Amino acid sequence: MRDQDTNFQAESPALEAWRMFRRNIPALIGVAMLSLIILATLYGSFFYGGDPFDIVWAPQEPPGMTPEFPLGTDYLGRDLVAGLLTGGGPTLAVGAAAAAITMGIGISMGALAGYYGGWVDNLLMRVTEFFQVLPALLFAMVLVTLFSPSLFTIAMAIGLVSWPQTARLTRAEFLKIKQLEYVTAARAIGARNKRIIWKVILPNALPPLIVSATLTVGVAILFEAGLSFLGLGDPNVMSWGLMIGSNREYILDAWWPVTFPGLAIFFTVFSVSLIGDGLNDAFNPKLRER
Amino acid sequence: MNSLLEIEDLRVTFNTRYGEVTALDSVSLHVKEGETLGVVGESGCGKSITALSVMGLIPTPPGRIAEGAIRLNGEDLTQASEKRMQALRGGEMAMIFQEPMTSLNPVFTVGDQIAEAIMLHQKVDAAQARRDAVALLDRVGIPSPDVRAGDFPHQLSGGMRQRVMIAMAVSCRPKVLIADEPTTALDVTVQAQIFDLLNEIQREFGSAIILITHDMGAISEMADRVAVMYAGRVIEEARADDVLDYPQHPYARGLISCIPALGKDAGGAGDMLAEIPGVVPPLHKLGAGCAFADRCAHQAPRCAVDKPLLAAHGHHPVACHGVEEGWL
Amino acid sequence: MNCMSRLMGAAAGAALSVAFSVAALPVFADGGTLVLGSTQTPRHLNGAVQSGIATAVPSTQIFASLLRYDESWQPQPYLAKSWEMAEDGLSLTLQLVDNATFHDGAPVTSADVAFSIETIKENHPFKTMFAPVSEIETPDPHTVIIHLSKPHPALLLALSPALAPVLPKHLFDDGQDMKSHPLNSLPVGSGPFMVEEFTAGEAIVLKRNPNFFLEGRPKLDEIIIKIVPDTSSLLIAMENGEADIFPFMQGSQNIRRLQKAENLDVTSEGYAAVGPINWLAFNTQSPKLSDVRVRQAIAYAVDRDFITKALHRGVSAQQRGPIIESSPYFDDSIPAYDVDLDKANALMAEAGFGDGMALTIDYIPGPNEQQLNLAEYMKSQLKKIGIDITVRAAPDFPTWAGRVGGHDFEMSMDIVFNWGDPVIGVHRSYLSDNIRKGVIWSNTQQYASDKVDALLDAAAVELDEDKRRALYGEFQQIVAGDLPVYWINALPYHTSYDKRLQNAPTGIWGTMHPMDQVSWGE
Amino acid sequence: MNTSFLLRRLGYGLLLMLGVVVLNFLLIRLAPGDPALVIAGEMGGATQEMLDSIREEYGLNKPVAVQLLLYIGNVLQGDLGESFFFNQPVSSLIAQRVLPTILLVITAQVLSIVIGVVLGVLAARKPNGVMSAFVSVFATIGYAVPVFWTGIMLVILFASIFPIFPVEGMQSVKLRDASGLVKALDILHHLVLPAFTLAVIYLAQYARLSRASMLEVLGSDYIRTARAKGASPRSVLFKHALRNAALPILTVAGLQFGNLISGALLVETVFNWPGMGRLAFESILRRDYPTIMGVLFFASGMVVVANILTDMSYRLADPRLRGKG
Repeated sequence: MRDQDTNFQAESPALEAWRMFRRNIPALIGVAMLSLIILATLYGSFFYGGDPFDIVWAPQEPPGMTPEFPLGTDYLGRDLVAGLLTGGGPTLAVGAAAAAITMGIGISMGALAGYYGGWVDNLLMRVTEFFQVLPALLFAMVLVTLFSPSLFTIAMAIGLVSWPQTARLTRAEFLKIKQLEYVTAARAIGARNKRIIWKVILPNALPPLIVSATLTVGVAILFEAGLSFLGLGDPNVMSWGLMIGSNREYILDAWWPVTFPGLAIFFTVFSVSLIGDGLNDAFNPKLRER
Repeated sequence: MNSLLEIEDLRVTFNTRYGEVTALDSVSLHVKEGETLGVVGESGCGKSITALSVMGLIPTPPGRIAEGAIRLNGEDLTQASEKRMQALRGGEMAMIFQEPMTSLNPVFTVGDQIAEAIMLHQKVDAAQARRDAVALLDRVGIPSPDVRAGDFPHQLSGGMRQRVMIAMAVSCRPKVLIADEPTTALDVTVQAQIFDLLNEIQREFGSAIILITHDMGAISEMADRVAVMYAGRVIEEARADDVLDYPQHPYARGLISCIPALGKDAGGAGDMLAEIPGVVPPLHKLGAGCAFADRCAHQAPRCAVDKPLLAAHGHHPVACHGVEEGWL
Repeated sequence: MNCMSRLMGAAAGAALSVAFSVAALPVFADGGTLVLGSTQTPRHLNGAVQSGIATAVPSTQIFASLLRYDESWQPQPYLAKSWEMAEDGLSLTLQLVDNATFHDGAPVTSADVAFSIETIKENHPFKTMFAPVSEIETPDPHTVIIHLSKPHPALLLALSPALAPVLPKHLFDDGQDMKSHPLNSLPVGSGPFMVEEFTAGEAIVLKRNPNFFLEGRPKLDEIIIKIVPDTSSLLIAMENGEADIFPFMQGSQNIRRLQKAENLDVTSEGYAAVGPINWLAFNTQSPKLSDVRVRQAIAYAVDRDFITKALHRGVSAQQRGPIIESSPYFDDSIPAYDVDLDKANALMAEAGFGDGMALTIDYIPGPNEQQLNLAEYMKSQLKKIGIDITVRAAPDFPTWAGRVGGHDFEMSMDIVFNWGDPVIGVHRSYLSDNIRKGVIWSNTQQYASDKVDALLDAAAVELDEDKRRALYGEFQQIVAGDLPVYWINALPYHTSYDKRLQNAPTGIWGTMHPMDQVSWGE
Repeated sequence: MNTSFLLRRLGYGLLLMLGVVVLNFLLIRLAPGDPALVIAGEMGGATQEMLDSIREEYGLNKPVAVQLLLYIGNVLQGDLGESFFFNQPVSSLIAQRVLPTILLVITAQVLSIVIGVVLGVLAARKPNGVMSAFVSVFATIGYAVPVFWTGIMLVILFASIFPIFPVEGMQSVKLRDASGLVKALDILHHLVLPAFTLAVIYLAQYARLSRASMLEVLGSDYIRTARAKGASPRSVLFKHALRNAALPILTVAGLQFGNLISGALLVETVFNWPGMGRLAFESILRRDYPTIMGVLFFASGMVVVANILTDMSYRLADPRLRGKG
């Protein structure tokens, strides 16, 4: 049980968490995998040149047949390796941006609701529940259709439909923390509400929010893939979802153009959730001991 | 009269990330029919582990009984099958837990929970078990028991819940009743009522009671004999009056001096710590010497290297070099 | 896939479900059910007020029409047992059969025919079909005289089942808007099959019309049109015998895949009248494309041969002009624009775009192999003549139609059907008076040429076949020079059907024709 | 269960639905382009008279506030408008699609909860055992696989390579006249792949959740009490522990319902399941706004109902909540 004092020394729990995290082998595997994926998507195209939209070879060349195109080509004869390397960037960017939007809206709503309580809480929670009632993917599809698909609208749409859970989590944390002594103490020395919310309570509510943010990135990537699969992706930007969506029609003849981006998405989300689990364990050592 | 329950040289170990640690070492205790044995000590001294060992409820793994025997009516429980233990638990021996708030299942009515205990050990139908449960609730002093039987635990006060626990524990007239800090979570007035109830039950059923507590006041009120435990060992054992009046071990002396004057608040852990400096050492850090040595005001060089054994010196058995050698 | 695994699969399947083994039972001879798989969803079933193949397939089973066509483009009696065009070409007199009734028992009369043609003239998007019709005379219940304001050689083809269904006046003529008439979803006609059930977007169940006026027809008890939007699933359904016929199939992979299936036949017959052309449309009013040299440069850069052979795997045929190459009106002496990058670059430089230019290209979402893939190909290929292409995706058909119909585009891939006679399906794309903003498949290129207007107007009323062909020949030469669109290929429409099927629908209208002679063989 | 709670909950649900109606309306207003043009385009032409008549018919020529009130009034009467595409009212389109979706979603929900909880309980029995490790890994994998991808792989495997399962929707058209039992078997046969695909992700989550929940419950005092009174391990696990561990599972199951409908949208598309999800997807491709909004409305309604049912069953399962407001 951490006692009240440690909350004032922010490094101590963070260091403790880091120590726990460092010992968590699956989480470290996750970090390694994700770093590899990010590095590959950031720098891969420097070593492996070529526009992923270029038609470079016969369509649907199976993997392993031609040395220049180790993973084969898609239905147009575009290089899958180039597509995977370039397509990761937008996919990860949409995932991260959507997660950032989700966290931004969710934390703001949850913090205000949890801190002020009363009618503010009531109102914001009704809004939250309202958004939870709308089936997320359907709502996102409608939004993307209305505002035409681009990386920006897709990230916005995903963020707009995903924030309620974050809001609830933030609110719960705020409700818990605002009763603690050091918050009262801060209030007693005359800190303003704004300061108490952002500088006193939020830093202490961060651990579960960080875990949630990590997992949200994974969900957002899956979300983007789902939208692309339905043909609602941005067609001018190569992304893993677009690769799956545009090759899906030919799946019976060529499994590889769908399978490789599918695996790429899987490994990304898998590594992200390993990290999320690791963080969760690190922040809640009690749970881990069980 | 022979002992009903006999614990002999019990050693219990736990696998932890620090390796295997010994939670109980060379613990020997016995209790006779109709007798109340008090087991006292600070948190972590091994009282509860002892009780759970008797009930066969040590979480295995990581825990295990490494050595020794626990004999109930001569039957060694450490060798008994799980099936046999199930039959004994709640039947021949029963246990009352510390936290009445959390020890009852929140999703079943108290009547059902008592009736379940009855049906597990007696060949009666549900209706009969239900009637018996109501009778038991009445017996433990719950008003309008037939209505209360339909209540869920959250609808009862703490004292009521502990009465329910007691009713459940005594439902099958156990020969051995283990009460693990049965009153810690309760108000002082309620505490007294619960002790009265336990005494009545003992008189009526002739059960042996093992009362586990850190509250010397409770010991003085209830116990016939007392075993003082520290860091997994019994360090002093005797008739209650003897221990209370002439504590030998420095730790026991510390404990006794915590007993509040009559009419004052019953001693809590906080008071005790004020009297005995330091805390119980973690089990994995126990050295070769006396576990109490670091906190002992009378520590001698030998205490750090040589573990004292429980042996009769003077009044009654005690494990202390100082007492043994007479310089204390 | 090897035989063994397929066998094992089949065995496991049979063991798994009673239902499966029942489904696998073969059906023989007269009667029986035909399951037609379609990837297209009809809005409703009334072809009188809705164009397109999705509606035409069920509509031609439900409604009879005045004439039907054989494999060699010759009109045959249907509801009309005889017909006669006046010498001056200004009236057509038709005699109706006596025994035709609607599914509700009411007789088919000349009043129904007149009502239907007026309805179509009023509501059908193909305005040219009956535009010259000035009056319809019904001297007796079985005689119809169609009066024309000018000669209209395309009239006979326009009386095909796919274009001119005969509606029951007594049910439809109740003052409601025909386009949204509730009966459109569960119509009553006089055709070989009656609607039993229409689940929007799911299935259309058609039952045999026992009182069909043609003796001994139809052969089948039931046609079920099953809508399966996902082509892969439909292919699997065909291979597994869950569906029996799959018309309008166009993906090269799909065609090649079903060609390999032992239980299926695959044919490209049955689409002569449709005349589906896949083309690259230019917005001739956009500043960059108003110069014909730029359009010609693009034409010289695009390699039809590569497209049909490599991208379409040889299943589609090249298309050089506005009239489908299989039509008797096609003129094969028009310029072909064989690929010539030097010439293309020279033309670009001549037009003042030697340093390159940027263009956008749109495409119809859906038939990717014909549309998106070619747009992507353009992006890759036109880079070679300094054109930087941005592919503009439309998330859905209406968005695309809104852009192209609203003239908000530079280039677009497009698919336009000839619909039998050039008057119906060709004129609309080139006549300057058909530049109608907001209407898709009008002259969205905004191409205007007095010469072409005059030629087409003349061809529309020319009754002499040879002269008509000559007029169309000249028209083709001019537009092939002006290039308001660059024609690429004919859609590789194929029909796949169960080998046991007799008289499979392979006429000029394919499945958009009454399937009253189709039956299951022994 | 007190009725005032139920009434309040229902009233609140209705309020939420009203919100959905307003949102729907606003979204249609936000749609770029003139709805009348879209409708006219679908009908095959856009003359001025036609546009006018469409505006008249769909009330597009009235002030926005009036349109909103009209729309709300219509929805209250069960009229969700006319589909832009099909020549049918949206309500009848949805009516044709509701049952398949409910069948799919409920089957997947039941499958995932039952299998998930069994896996989770087995794993919780030995927190460090093989089963436990399997559940953890499986849960992470199940969470990370895109559901449509699983679906596609299953189609390739079990419909194409080994043609064991059909892909043509919910039932075999050739069996539409078959008797009840054959028909039921046929539907079951069609249901296997989609239900399993949809269940996989949630199954993994339930397994993980019930493992955690069971571990927490198994460490609680009342479980010790149950053992102390001699209850058998089975009774401890399934009677005493599961009843308590079920509470968080129930909460998540309720919250999960909206996600399940989202998942159903993808699964229905992959397997041609004739449900609301596919209707929504295809309507989006056709810009058939009234139908899209109708489905959004109806799906939200299903989530609201599911939430109310969850709340009610939660109160039944947890006596501590009974009688509270």
